[in-house]
Amino acid sequence: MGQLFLNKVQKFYGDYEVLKGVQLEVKNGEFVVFVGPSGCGKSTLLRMIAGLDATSAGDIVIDGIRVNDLPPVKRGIAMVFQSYALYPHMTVFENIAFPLRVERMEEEKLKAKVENAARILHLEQRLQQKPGMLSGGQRQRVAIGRAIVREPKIFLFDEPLSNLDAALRADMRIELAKLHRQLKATMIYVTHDQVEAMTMADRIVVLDSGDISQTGAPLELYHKPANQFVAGFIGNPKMNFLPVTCKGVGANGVEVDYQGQTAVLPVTPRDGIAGKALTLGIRPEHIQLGGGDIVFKVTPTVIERLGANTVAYASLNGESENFCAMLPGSVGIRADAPVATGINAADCHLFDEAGIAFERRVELTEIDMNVINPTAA
Amino acid sequence: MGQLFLNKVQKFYGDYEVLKGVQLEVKNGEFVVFVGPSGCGKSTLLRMIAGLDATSAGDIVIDGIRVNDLPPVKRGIAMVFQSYALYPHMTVFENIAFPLRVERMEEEKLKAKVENAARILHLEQRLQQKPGMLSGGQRQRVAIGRAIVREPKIFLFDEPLSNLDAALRADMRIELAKLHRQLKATMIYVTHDQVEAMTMADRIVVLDSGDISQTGAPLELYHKPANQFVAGFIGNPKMNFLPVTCKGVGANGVEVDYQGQTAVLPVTPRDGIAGKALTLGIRPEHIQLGGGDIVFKVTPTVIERLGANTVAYASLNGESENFCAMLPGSVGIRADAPVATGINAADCHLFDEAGIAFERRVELTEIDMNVINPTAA
Amino acid sequence: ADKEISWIYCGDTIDPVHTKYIKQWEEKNTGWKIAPEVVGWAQCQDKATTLAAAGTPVAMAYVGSRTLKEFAQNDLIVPVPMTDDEKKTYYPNIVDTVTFEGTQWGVPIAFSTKALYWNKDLFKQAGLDPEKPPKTWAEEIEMAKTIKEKTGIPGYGLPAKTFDNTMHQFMHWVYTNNGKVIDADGKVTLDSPEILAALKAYKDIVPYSEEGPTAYEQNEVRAIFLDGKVAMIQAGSGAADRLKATKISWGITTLPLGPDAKGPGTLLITDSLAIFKGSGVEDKATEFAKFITSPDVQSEYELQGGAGLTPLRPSSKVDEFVAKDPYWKPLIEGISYGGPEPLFTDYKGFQNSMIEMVQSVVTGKAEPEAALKKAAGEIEAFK
Amino acid sequence: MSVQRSTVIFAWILLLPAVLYVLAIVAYPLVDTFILSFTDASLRKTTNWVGWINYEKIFNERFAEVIFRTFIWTFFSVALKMVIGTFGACMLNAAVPGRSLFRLLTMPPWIVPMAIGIFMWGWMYNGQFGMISGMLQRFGLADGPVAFLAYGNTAFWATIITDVWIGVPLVTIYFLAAIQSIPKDLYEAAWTDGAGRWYRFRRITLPLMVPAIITMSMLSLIATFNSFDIIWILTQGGPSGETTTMIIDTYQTAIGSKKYGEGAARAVLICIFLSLFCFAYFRVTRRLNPEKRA
Amino acid sequence: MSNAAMIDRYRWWEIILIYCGIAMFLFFVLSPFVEGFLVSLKPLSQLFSSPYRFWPENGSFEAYRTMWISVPGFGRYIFNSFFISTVVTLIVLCLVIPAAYAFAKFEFRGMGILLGAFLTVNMFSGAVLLIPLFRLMRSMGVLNTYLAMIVPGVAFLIPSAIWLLRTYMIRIPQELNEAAYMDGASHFYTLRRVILPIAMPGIIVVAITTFIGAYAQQFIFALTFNSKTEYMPLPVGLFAYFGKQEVIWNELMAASFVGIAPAMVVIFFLQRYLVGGLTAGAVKQ
Ligand SMILES: Nc1ncnc2c1ncn2[C@@H]1O[C@H](COP(=O)(O)OP(=O)(O)OP(=O)(O)O)[C@@H](O)[C@H]1O
Ligand SMILES: Nc1ncnc2c1ncn2[C@@H]1O[C@H](COP(=O)(O)OP(=O)(O)OP(=O)(O)O)[C@@H](O)[C@H]1O
Ligand SMILES: [Mg+2]
Ligand SMILES: [Mg+2]
Repeated sequence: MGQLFLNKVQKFYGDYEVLKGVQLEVKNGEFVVFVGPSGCGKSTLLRMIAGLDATSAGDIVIDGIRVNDLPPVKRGIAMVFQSYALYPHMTVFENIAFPLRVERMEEEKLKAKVENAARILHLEQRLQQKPGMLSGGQRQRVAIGRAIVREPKIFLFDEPLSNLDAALRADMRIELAKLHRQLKATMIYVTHDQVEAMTMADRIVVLDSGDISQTGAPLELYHKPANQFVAGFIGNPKMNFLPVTCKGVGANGVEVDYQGQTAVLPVTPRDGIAGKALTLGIRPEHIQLGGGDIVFKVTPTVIERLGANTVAYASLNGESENFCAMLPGSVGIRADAPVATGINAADCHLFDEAGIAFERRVELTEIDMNVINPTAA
Repeated sequence: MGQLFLNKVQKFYGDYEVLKGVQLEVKNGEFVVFVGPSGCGKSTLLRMIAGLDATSAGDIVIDGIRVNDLPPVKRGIAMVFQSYALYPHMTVFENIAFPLRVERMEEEKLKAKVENAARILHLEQRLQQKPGMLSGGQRQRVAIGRAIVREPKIFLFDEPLSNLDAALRADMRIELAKLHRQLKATMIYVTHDQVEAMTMADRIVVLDSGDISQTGAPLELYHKPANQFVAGFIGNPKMNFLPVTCKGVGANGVEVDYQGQTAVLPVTPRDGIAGKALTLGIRPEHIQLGGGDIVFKVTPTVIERLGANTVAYASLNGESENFCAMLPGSVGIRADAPVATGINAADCHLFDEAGIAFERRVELTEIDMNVINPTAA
Repeated sequence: ADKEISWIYCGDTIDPVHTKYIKQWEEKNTGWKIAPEVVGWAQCQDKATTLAAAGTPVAMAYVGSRTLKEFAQNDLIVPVPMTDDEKKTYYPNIVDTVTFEGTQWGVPIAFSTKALYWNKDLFKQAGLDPEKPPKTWAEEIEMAKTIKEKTGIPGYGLPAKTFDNTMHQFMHWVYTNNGKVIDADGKVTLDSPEILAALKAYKDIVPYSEEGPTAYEQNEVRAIFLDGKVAMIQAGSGAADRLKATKISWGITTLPLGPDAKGPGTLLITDSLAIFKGSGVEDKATEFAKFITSPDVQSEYELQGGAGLTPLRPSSKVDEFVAKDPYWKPLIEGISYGGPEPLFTDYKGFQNSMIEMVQSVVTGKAEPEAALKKAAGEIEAFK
Repeated sequence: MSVQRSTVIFAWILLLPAVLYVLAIVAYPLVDTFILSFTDASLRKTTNWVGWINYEKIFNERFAEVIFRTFIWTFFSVALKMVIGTFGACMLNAAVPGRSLFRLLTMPPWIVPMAIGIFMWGWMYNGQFGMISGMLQRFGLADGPVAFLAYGNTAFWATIITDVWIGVPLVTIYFLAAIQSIPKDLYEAAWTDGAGRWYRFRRITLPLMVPAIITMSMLSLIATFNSFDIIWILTQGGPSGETTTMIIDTYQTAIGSKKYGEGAARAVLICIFLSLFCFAYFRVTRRLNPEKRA
Repeated sequence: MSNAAMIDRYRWWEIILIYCGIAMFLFFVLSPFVEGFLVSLKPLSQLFSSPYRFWPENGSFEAYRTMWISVPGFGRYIFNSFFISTVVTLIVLCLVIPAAYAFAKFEFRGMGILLGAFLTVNMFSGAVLLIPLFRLMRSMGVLNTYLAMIVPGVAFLIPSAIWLLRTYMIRIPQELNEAAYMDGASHFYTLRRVILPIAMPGIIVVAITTFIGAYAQQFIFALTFNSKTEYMPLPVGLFAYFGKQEVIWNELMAASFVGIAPAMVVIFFLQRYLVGGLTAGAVKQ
C-alpha cells in the first residue's frame, strides 16, 4: 500500500515545459528523495503528486489507481509544507487534530490518535500551545504530526528542514529517519540540500531542469554518477573536474593524459574515444597530499579549517577557485604556500564530451552492498 | 585603523540582562566571529557596536574614542543585515551608491567608487537591475557592496549567509574570506552556524547567554575548549559526552573509569578530584571502529552515509541518540547491528562537574601553529 | 465700490423676472448691488439661519414666514412694517402670516393655497357623478369609501410622512373646520372640538387612502394622483399644471368643509423676504424687498404658472388670469377663511409634535382624543 | 540616550503638522461644543451658563428610547455590513473569470455622493413606483403597493439596508485584502487533509479574518453611529420617530429647533459613547496581539 | 486541461453557486443604480407611473443632454469637485505621510492616546460642529473660497488616512530604516528616499480613499461655508436639480451618473493598487 507510479508526467506553464515527461516508480515503504538545483521542478512534481497542481499530461498512479483527477485527500497522501502551514489560531492539539476533525472522527478516538502522534514526536508538553510560541523544530514536528494522524499511504515533504538551523536540522533528520522506520510508510522528500538527500534516502532522484537525470541509492550516485551533472551535484564539496585527453583504451580501462601525465582509469571503455577531449572527475575527499597516479602542484588560496578536516581551495588553470581538496583536520598547509597534491586513478570518474559517465569498475560490494540497497536487505 | 574595545558592555531590556558585561578587544584588521546559540545576545551586541541600540552600561571604544553616543556613521562602521535590507525600489547601482548619496559625493567620484565595489563583488552586469531580480547570493553581495563603498573601519555582519542555500553559502564564505584579505578591514561577523565560524574567523568569540564563554582561534576552540559549553558548541557533529569517575591523578594525566575500563587522559590534573564524577568528551570524528584505549559496543540506530564519511548515531545508556560517530565513507556498519567502537585517550577532553575543562596536553604546534594564529604569521 | 445687499435666494436658478427687476433696481440705485446666492430649497432656510446664528447675517433671505417669529424673538431680523395701504393690496389673512406682536416682520413673496382635485374617471368608474365633488368631509369620506370599494383604487391621497407638509395638509382640515392651533393671545387651542373633528376625519379616511400614508409626502401623493392611482387629493396650483400633461379628466374645487366651517378655507403658506439685523444695509434691503414684491413685479412673477404659487394680491391681471384658467378660482376662494401657519418660537418642535400626532392617528397607534391631548401638552413648550 | 531623544523629537516633528491642523480645525469646534453644552445657547444672542441642565434634560424617557434604538440600529447595520462584506469578499476572491470586473462593480456605492445613493434607495422603497414594490407585485408576492417607509419596523430595516449598502464596498474591499493576505499554503494544507470549501472557510478564513473584522467593525461602528444623511433623507426619523437615532435627534435639536446648547450636550454624549467603544476596541486588539509589532 | 491550481478548480455546481453568490452580492450593490439609471432614461412625465415597468417605455438619453441645460454650471461643478478633491488629497497626503510614518516607526510616550484622539476626530460628523466651524472659517477669512471647502475637508479626512497608511507602513521592515541610519542618512532623507517610494502602494490607497471622500461626500461644508456658485462642488451641484415644487429626477440621476464617471475612471485604473495596497496593509491591527 503506498506504491506510486509516475508515467510520463508533464507540466506546462503556458509554453514553458517545467516537467518533461517524468517516469518513476516508487515502491511501497520506500524513502525517495528528489534533489536538484533550484527551479528544476521538484516542488512542482511533488505538488502534482499531492494533487495541488494539475498534471498537464501523463498519469499519476497510486496503488494501481490513476489519481490525476482526484483531490488530495482521496489519494491517500499527506504533505508537509516547507513553511509548515500551521494554523496560527489553533493550538498544537487542534492543528494535529485538524485532518481528523475534517473526517468528523469521534472525540475519544481523535484524542487518542493525536496523543499518540504527539508522543511519537515528543510534543506532549506542547499540545495546548499555539504555533507562534514554538521553536522552529517544534513547529516542524507539529506539521509532521498533522500528516501522520491521517495514516496516509504516502508522505510528501517539501524541503521541510530548510528553515531550521544546522543543529536542529541534524536532529530532525534523525527523527525523520526513525519515523520512517517506525511508520513504514512511503515517503517522498524534496530538498536541495544534498546532505539531507544522502543521509535519508533509500533512493535519490536527481532532477535536472524537468528531467530525471539519475535515480539510485545514495552511494550509487556517489560512486557511480551517471553523468557530470549528478557527479557535480552529489557530494560536498563539489567534485573537481579536470580536462583530460584520451590516450587510448586498454583492458584495465581508459588511459588519459592530464598535462603530460598519464593514468589508466578503471572504467569501462567505449569505442572511438581515443584522442578525444574528456573530463576527469575527482572528489575533494580523494585528493591527497603528496603522491598518487597523477600529481600536480597547487597554491591554495583559501583554507577552511573545520577541525575534523581542512578544506583547501585553489585556482587551477587560472580560473577562480575551481579546485577543492578535503584534507585531514590537522594538515599542515597554508594559504598561498604551494603544495603538491595527488590523486589515485581508482578514485577518478570519467565523462565524455556530452557529460555521460564511463561506468566505473568499482565493486560496490566492497563498500557494503547492504547499505546501497538497504531495502533489499 | 579599526580597533575596537568593548569595556564591560551591558544591556538591559527592562530588568532582563541580555549582556552581562562583555569585555573584548578586537585588533585592527581582525576577522572576529561571534557565535552562540539563538538568543544569547549576538545580534544585540552587534547592534550596540553599530549604534543601532543604546548601551546600558560600559564603553564602546573605537580607535581610542568612546563612541557610545555617536551615531553609526560617525563610528566609521558599516553593517550588513541578515535580511540584506536592500532598498527594493532602487537599482543595484543606487543601492550601493546610497551611502555616498547621503554624503552628497559628487557624481563622478561616486560612480567610480560604485563601479569599483561592483567589480570586487562581480556585480558589474547587475548594476541596472532591481534587487527583486537578483538571486540570494547576488543580493548578499549588493548588501556588502553598500557597506564597502563607505570604506568603513569596521564591518559588521549579522548572519549574512543564513538565508542562502548550502552551495551558495559555501561560495559566499570563500568570497567573504577573500574580501577580508583584500580590504584588510576589521570585520565582526555574527552567526550561529559554527562551520562558518570555524572557516572564516581569525578569532571566535563564543557567547553563552550574555557572557563570553571563550575567545580564541578556531582550532584552539576545537582542540582546547575551555568548557563543556564551548566543546559542545564547536565541532559538527557535536562532541559526545560520557560520564566517568576520576580514579586518580598521575604524571601522565588523569585516570578515569568508564564502565569498568580505565584510561589515563593526558590533561593537566587538579587537586582533590579523585573519586569525583567527571565528564569525558570525545568528538565523533575521533571514534574508530575496533580498538582504542576505551572500547564499547554500540548499536547504531541511524546511519547517515554522506559518501565521504558515514555518521552513525546510537543510544548510549538508554538515552536517545546521544552518541555519534563519524566514520570513513565506506565503513561496513548497518543500523541495528552492534559494532565495537573505541576511542584513544589522547583525543579525549575532560571536564569537571562545573563543566570547566582540564587543560589538554596537546601540542598545538604539532597541528601547525601558523594556522592557529594566522595573523601572527 | 458698490454696496452689496446679499440675498439668499431659494431655488435652482434666479427667476428671470427677478433678474430683470434686480437690474432695474440697480440702475435706479447706483452704488448698490444685489448679490443673490442661489441655494437649493432643501437647505436655503438652514443656511440663512446658520449665517445669522454665527453672527454674519445676510442682508435678506427668502424664508418661510413661519420662522419669522423665531427670528424676531431672537432679535435676528428687523421689522418691516406695512402701511395700511400696503396691507390692503393683499388678499385677506395674508398679512397675518407675517405679523407678530402687531407688526410685520417680512415681505411676502410667495404664496400657496390648496384646493381639492378629483379624478372624474375614477368617480365615473365607481358609479359616482363625476361632476359632483364632495362639499363636506362626510361626503369626501363617503366618496373615498365608495371609490375604494368599487374600484380598488384608494379614494383619497393622504400624505403623512415625517415631512413639513404633513402638518400643512392637516392644517387645511383645521382651517376648513374653523379651527385654530393658537389664538391671538398666544394661548394654545389645539385641544378643541374643531380640531378633534379634523383628526377623527383623518382616522376615518385612512382606510380609503393609499397604502401606507406615512411613507408619502405631498408631492409623492400628487404623483400618485397624476398616475390615476388615487381619486382625490389636496394640492396647489402646480398639480393643475401637471394634470394638463396627462390623459386624466379632472376637476378642482375648494376644500371640503367640516361641520363647523364658516366658509371655504385653506392653510395660507407664505414665504417672505426677511431683513436680517446687523448686515448694515437693513434700510436699503427693506427698500429693495418692497420693490421686488411690489404689485407689478410680484404679479408678473407669480402668474407665470407652473410654480404652484397663488397670487398674493387681487388685481385685474389676476382676474384675467382666472378667467383664462378657471382652475385658479378655488385656490383663491379658499383664502377668505384661510389661516396662517401657526407661529411658534420653536416651530420645528411644534411641527414635529403635530406630525407625530397625525402619524399616530393614521397608523392607528393612538385614538384621536389621546393624540390630540398629548400634542396639545407638548406644543405648550414650543410657544 | 541622545540617540533616542533626537528620534522622539523627529517623530513629533513629523506628527506636528497633522496634529496642529486637526487641533486647529477640529479641536476648537470640539471645545466650543463642549462649552456650549453647558449653556442655553440658541438663536438668541445672549447665552447663559446653565450647568448640567442640558444633560439632565436628555434623560427623559423619550431619549432613553432613542439611545436604545441607536444601539440596535447600529448593531444590526454593522453586523450586516460585516456579514455581507465577508460574503462579498469571499465571492470576489473566488478564482472565476471576470472577478476584476466584479470587484470594480462593487465600488459605485462608495463613490456616488451619499445623498444620491439615498435618493435611489428612496425610489426603490417607494410603494407606488419603486422597484421593490413593483417587482413584488409583478411576481405576485404582494397584492398591492408595499410602502416600506410607512411603518416603523420596515422603515427601520430600510434605513439599515441603505446604510449597509453605502458601507459595504469599503468593508468588502478591506476584507478581500485581508483574505488575500492569508497564506495560501494554509488552504492547501487543509485541502490536502480533505477539508472542503465551507470547512476551510469556517476553520481558516474566518478565524484569520478576525483582526480585520474587528478593525472594520470599529471604523464602521463610528460611521454608523453617526450616520445621519440616510435616515434624514429617507424618513427624517419617522414615522412616529421610529427611525430617530441619536444623531438625528441631535440634529433636530440643534439645527431644527436651534437649541444649540441642548444639541451640544447630545453631541458630547455621542462622543462619550463612541470613546467607550474606542477604548474597548483598544483593549480587545491589545489582547489579540499581545506582542508588540514586529 | 486548465492550468488553474487544483484547489481553485471548481465543480460545475460550485461555479454556478459562486456566480449566484456574486450575482446576489452585485444585485444588492447595483440595483439602486439600475433603478437610478432607468429613472434617468424615463421622461419626467413617465417617471411616476404604475404598475412598475422595468424597461422604460420610450426611454431615451434625453436627460443626459438636457441636464447640461437645466443646470448650466454642471461641468463647472464636476471640475470643482475634481479640483477640490485633488487639492484636499494632496494636502492630506502631505500631512498624513509623515504622521503615519511617525506612528508606524517610532515608539514614544503618548502615542496610543494620540492615535486614539485621531480616531475620536473621526467620530464627529461635521454636522454637529457646523456652527463653531463656521465661526472658525470666518475668522480665518476663507469663507466663499475654495479654501472654505478644502480646509475642513482635510481635517476630517486626516484621521482615517492616518489609520490606513500607518497599518501599511508598519509592514515595511525596520531594517531598511536601520540600514539607512547606518549609512548616515538623516531621518528626513530616509523618509524621502526610502520609505516614501516603498510605501507607494499604500499611499495610493490612501489617496484614492481620500479623493473619493472629498469628491462625493463633503456636502455640508460646501453648502455652509461657500456661497459662490462658481466654487460649488458636485453634490451641491446635484441639488440644483431640486426645485421647490419638484425634483427633475431624470436629470438628477443622469447628472449623478455623469458626475461619478470621472471617479469611476480613476478607480478603474487604480483598483489593482487598491486591493493590493490594502493587502499589504491589512493583516495586522
Ligand atoms: N505558477 C507558475 N507559473 C509559471 N512558472 C512557474 C510557476 N510555478 C513554478 N514555475 C516555474 O517552474 C519551475 C520549477 O519550479 P519549482 O518550484 O518546482 O522549482 P523547485 O525545484 O521546487 O525549486 P526550489 O528548489 O527553488 O524550490 C521554475 O522555473 C519556476 O519558475
Ligand atoms: N526589544 C527587546 N526587548 C526585550 N528583549 C529583547 C529585545 N530584543 C532582544 N531581546 C532579548 O535579548 C536576547 C538576545 O537577543 P538577540 O537578538 O541578541 O539574540 P541572538 O543571539 O542574535 O539570537 P539569534 O541567533 O536567534 O539571532 C533574547 O533573549 C531576546 O529575547
Ligand atoms: Mg521548491
Ligand atoms: Mg540575531
